[in-house]
Amino acid sequence: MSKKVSKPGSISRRRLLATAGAALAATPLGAKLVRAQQTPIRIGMSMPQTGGLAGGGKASLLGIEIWRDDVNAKGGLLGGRKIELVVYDDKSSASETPAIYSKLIDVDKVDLLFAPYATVPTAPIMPMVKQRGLLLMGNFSFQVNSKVGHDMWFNNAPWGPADSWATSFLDIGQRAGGKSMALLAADQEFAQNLAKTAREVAAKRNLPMVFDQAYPPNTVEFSSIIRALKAAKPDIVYIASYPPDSAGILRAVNEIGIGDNVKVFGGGMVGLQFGAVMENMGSLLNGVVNYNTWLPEKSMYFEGTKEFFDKYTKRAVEAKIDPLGYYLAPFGYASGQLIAQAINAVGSLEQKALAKYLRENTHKTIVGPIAFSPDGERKETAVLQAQFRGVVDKNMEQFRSSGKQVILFPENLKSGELIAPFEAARK
Amino acid sequence: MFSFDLLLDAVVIGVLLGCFYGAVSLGLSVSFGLLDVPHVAHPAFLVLASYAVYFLNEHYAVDPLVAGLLITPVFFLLGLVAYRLYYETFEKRGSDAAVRGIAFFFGVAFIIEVLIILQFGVDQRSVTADYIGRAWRLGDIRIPYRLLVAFAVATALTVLLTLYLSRTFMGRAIRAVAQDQEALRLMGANPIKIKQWAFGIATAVLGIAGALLIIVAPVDPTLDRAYIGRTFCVVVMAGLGSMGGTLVAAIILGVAETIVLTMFGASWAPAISFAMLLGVLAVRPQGLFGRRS
Amino acid sequence: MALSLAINDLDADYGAVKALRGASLRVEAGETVALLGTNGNGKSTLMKCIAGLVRPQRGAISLTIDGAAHDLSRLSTEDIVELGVAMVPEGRRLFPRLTVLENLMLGAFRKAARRSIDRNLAIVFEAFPVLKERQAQLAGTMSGGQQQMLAIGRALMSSPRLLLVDEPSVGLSPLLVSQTITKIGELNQNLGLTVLMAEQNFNQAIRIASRGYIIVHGEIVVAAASVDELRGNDIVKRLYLGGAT
Amino acid sequence: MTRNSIAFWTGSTVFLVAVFVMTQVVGNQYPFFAGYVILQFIALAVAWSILGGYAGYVNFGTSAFFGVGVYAAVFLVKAFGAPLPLQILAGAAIGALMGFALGLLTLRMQGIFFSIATIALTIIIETTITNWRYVGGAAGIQIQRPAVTAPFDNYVQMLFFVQALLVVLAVAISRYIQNSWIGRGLQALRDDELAAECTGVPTLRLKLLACVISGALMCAVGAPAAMYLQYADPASAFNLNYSVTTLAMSLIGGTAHWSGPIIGAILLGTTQQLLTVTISSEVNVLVLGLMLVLFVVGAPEGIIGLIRKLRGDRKEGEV
Repeated sequence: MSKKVSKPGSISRRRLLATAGAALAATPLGAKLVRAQQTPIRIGMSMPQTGGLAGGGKASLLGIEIWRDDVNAKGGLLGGRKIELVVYDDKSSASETPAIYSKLIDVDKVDLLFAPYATVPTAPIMPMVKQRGLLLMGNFSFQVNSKVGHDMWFNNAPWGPADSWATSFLDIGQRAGGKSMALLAADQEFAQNLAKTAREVAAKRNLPMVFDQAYPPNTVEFSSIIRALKAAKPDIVYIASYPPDSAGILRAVNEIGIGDNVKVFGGGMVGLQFGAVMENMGSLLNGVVNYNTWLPEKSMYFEGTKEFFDKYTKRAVEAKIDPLGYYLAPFGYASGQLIAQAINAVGSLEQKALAKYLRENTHKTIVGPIAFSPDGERKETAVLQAQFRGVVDKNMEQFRSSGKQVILFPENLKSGELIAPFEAARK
Repeated sequence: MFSFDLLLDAVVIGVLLGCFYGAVSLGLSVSFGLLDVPHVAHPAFLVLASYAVYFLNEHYAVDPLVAGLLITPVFFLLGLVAYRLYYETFEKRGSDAAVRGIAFFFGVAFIIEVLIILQFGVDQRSVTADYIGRAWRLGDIRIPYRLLVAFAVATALTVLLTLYLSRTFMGRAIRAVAQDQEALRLMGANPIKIKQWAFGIATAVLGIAGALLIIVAPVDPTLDRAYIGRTFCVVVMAGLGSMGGTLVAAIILGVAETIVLTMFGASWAPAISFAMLLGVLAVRPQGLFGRRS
Repeated sequence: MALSLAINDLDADYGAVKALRGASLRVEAGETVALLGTNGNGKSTLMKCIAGLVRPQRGAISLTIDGAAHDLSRLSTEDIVELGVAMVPEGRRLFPRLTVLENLMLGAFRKAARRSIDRNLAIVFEAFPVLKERQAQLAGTMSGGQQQMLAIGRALMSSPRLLLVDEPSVGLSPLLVSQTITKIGELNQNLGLTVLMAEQNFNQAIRIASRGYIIVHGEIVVAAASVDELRGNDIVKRLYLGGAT
Repeated sequence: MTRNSIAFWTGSTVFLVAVFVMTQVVGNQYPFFAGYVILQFIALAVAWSILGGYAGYVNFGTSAFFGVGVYAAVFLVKAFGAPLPLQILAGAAIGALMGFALGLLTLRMQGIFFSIATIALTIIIETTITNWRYVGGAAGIQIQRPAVTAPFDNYVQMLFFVQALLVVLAVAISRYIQNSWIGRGLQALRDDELAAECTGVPTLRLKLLACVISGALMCAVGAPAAMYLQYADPASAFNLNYSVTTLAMSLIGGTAHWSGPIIGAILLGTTQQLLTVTISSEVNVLVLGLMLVLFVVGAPEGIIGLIRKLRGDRKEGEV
């Protein structure tokens, strides 16, 4: 676990050195200043380590830590400055982050900020970083910048434009002959955001919405909801759910059945990306078309990807976190890569310059090339839609081989074709 | 869109779900209903039992229900210890036991939560068994076997507990202890020991209820918070300490929730149970099938 | 069956109030002894001391059974019950939400009593036929007189050797008081029970008592060897027979 | 004015002046962020104790009142762009109404039944807000702060000062209640409600009054949180942690005196802030659990009780 390293009285000196070091590092003289070289580059963040988002937060953090260790093993950045992470637990809550980020900025005086995993803890710090003019490397939050409009925000998640998610799923559904749609979404922020865009896209395409419901958090039993959904006889079923519910919904679908007219099922089910959940669900997953961010298909390997997962797999077991870590961890690593490339190119830690560089270039990462649009989201969506195939029960290792989740979208990463209808794909 | 089929389906599922709620509330019906212990850590013990069942299922491939039975002796002992601690620190000292007791059990719940996280991590866990993931076809209705298991276990537990409480010396003493401790003394029974035993029974029941919890749906370490409201709602609606009443109240809750979920709009469902609870409390503080004093 | 209860020089406090001061009393096997006194004079405290519900500050309560002496002032209520002492408490103290039968069964909680449930139940039902008819009724829904029957029946279920009855007349109509006292007398006669009865109704109590004590302000002021001696006592005349006010 | 009162008001004034000077002098923002949270919990704990401590009615609905305060502010900002003082006043008014309703609804409930009723109320209100799309529903809502007004040059500094004012207000009310007939009435009600009623204490009216005052204060304390976070979502605003933490603070400090909740809130609030930035993991929750258990077991009357005991012992020793 990362620890805060701050000695009393050393704060102002460190800051002084950091700025001086940054300015001098580019010059030959600066390179010789041993003390400046030894000052680490401090990156501050909060990360959910307890509460509902803890599972994701821990995996995400491990990705970032692996990046830190890689960089430090190679001698650091800016001519020998090591990376140091300052991490606090925000308990998955929005009310903790303002104080934590103020501590990071004003007391720890970190050089750079990363955002916590997910939307809720991130939302309250957006106005703050904008006001202070600080660069913030986002971590899988959804549309937190749309109202704030901060031009130094960069989201590492492959979301892209807000509606691209629903668009790609509905594309697949309509191509398979879908003419009506059902929407079931958790009554929580992320799922509701997805549901909203899905409704808009469906309306634009005149796709009739035959079922549209939100279900509350902590719903125990989904049988009756699935029965009602089934009765509406939709062709496309779009589900935006959270981990505990995703499992419940799939169980209920398996038990109650969903009807032969359903062409595709899934879309926005959070949880089916996590090893433990996938292992538990086993064969129930077959046929589901769901979003993902990274999968072990041939098209997904870039420079350093394999090496990253080798390290991750080893360390995840010790840390008791997701042994697969496809969903978040490589993107945590990519956040680091993005910032490292910017620092190397700019040659300092000057935030405006870093932001400018990040905005104007395409960056190579272990999750593929990344380019940002002006709002700090990806220029193009890289959210995968993939179909589960041939999954058996109680086997974590199967998910490491390709072909278990066939990528249907986007075109350039595609690794197979949709099997429809849903009931046929389940066999 | 109204359809009779859907309504029937909702009622059937609701009854079964209610039985599940009943099973996880029975222990509380003893500990809070009969013994007046404000046991807000009840759901935390429940989740702990689920994790114990998960452990046995995952590592030794024990059927979850069998695992539930296997852990009951351990949970019985745990209950004995927990009550002793509660008695020595609160009941013995007299006044204000309820207020501080609540705080105490909240603290215990937090500690259990953290211990589970430290041991098992934050991921959700589930178990495997033949009856999980399949359904029984009954005409047009399909009923998940999981819920049938819940139904069977809940019914069995209710009957067993009711028999135990009315047909055995210990059981009758447990019911009497809530009514008049000193009189019970005059029968030659030590009320403290009776209560301790009863708390042990209540906790032992949680072993099996914990198995049901993880059979019906996957669990995570903080799931207990979602069940504080539900279990207390059931027990209070039932009228304190009535096992049959607990099952009936739980079924009413289950049916109401399911009907709202399918027919009206799922997002209002959580308010249903609590609106019912508030109504019951405001009109009849002693519960629907309540004990009268 | 040899049994005797000897109380010597007992002091007991209720908080700041001295409830008993040097009280001494004896009960021998097969007797019915009345402990007489008006409200608040310490009758109940004395009874509770014997049952172990109140701990005396000083003095001894010695119960001798078949030659073995037990100091009740050091035993817990459970152990005292286990020795064969049963008490019918003031105000009956039934379990109102249990049925009649369940109340009776709780009376047989004591280990020695569990063996002879059937016999005891037969005795109770014979003595109080109304309880047999109303076995399944909740105790709390019965009338006062019936409740008093049940309270006595419950005590009998524990196969007692010594029966303590505390104020059986409280809250009952005169007719019911008379019936209840008669019943207690019958129990003594038919079953050979040793009875210590605390009562404020002098005339009713002495109908069945063989002798009695009078307690005033926590002190035993009269210890009479017979009922006649009690009747002739000055204090009794002053307190009970209209000579006082 | 008694000597005690003079001391109290002098202390309060010194406190407020110190807070104000701090906002003018200290440039580092973190003390204000962390301090705001601690002040918020002090005010909550003091407000909670009026009902929970003096009257002995354990309210688990702190988060309901807090959350309603937050959403009252959110609604006013979104609908009318209302300024901060109006948000707080409106919060207080709604909180008073809510407290009144809670009091009426739970008139006949005692002990843990009252507590259960407050949990139920919390969930009903949270569900309602979750279904209210105008204030963002389940998805939450981001709010923009207006420009800060002089003499403050930073909004959080102003919020810090405002929260300090609320603390003084809450403590003054709590202290007044303790020393007046209301406090004595509540005390009687707590010790034995039936006996109190028999001796002519207007128990129902007192209970309603305590509900109203406590509710109004808790809502008022919640209102500025909307501007502090610049974001609101039902799951965070109605978080059970507010209820448990407030209860824990009051019990740890001791409820017999108005200063108990303050001591408890400072102790626990500071510990939590420190833990957040030091250990930073599950241990944080563990510490709350352990502190709760240890204090209710080891020091049932809280820190106030411990202090009194120490003093009492010393006095006895002197005699």
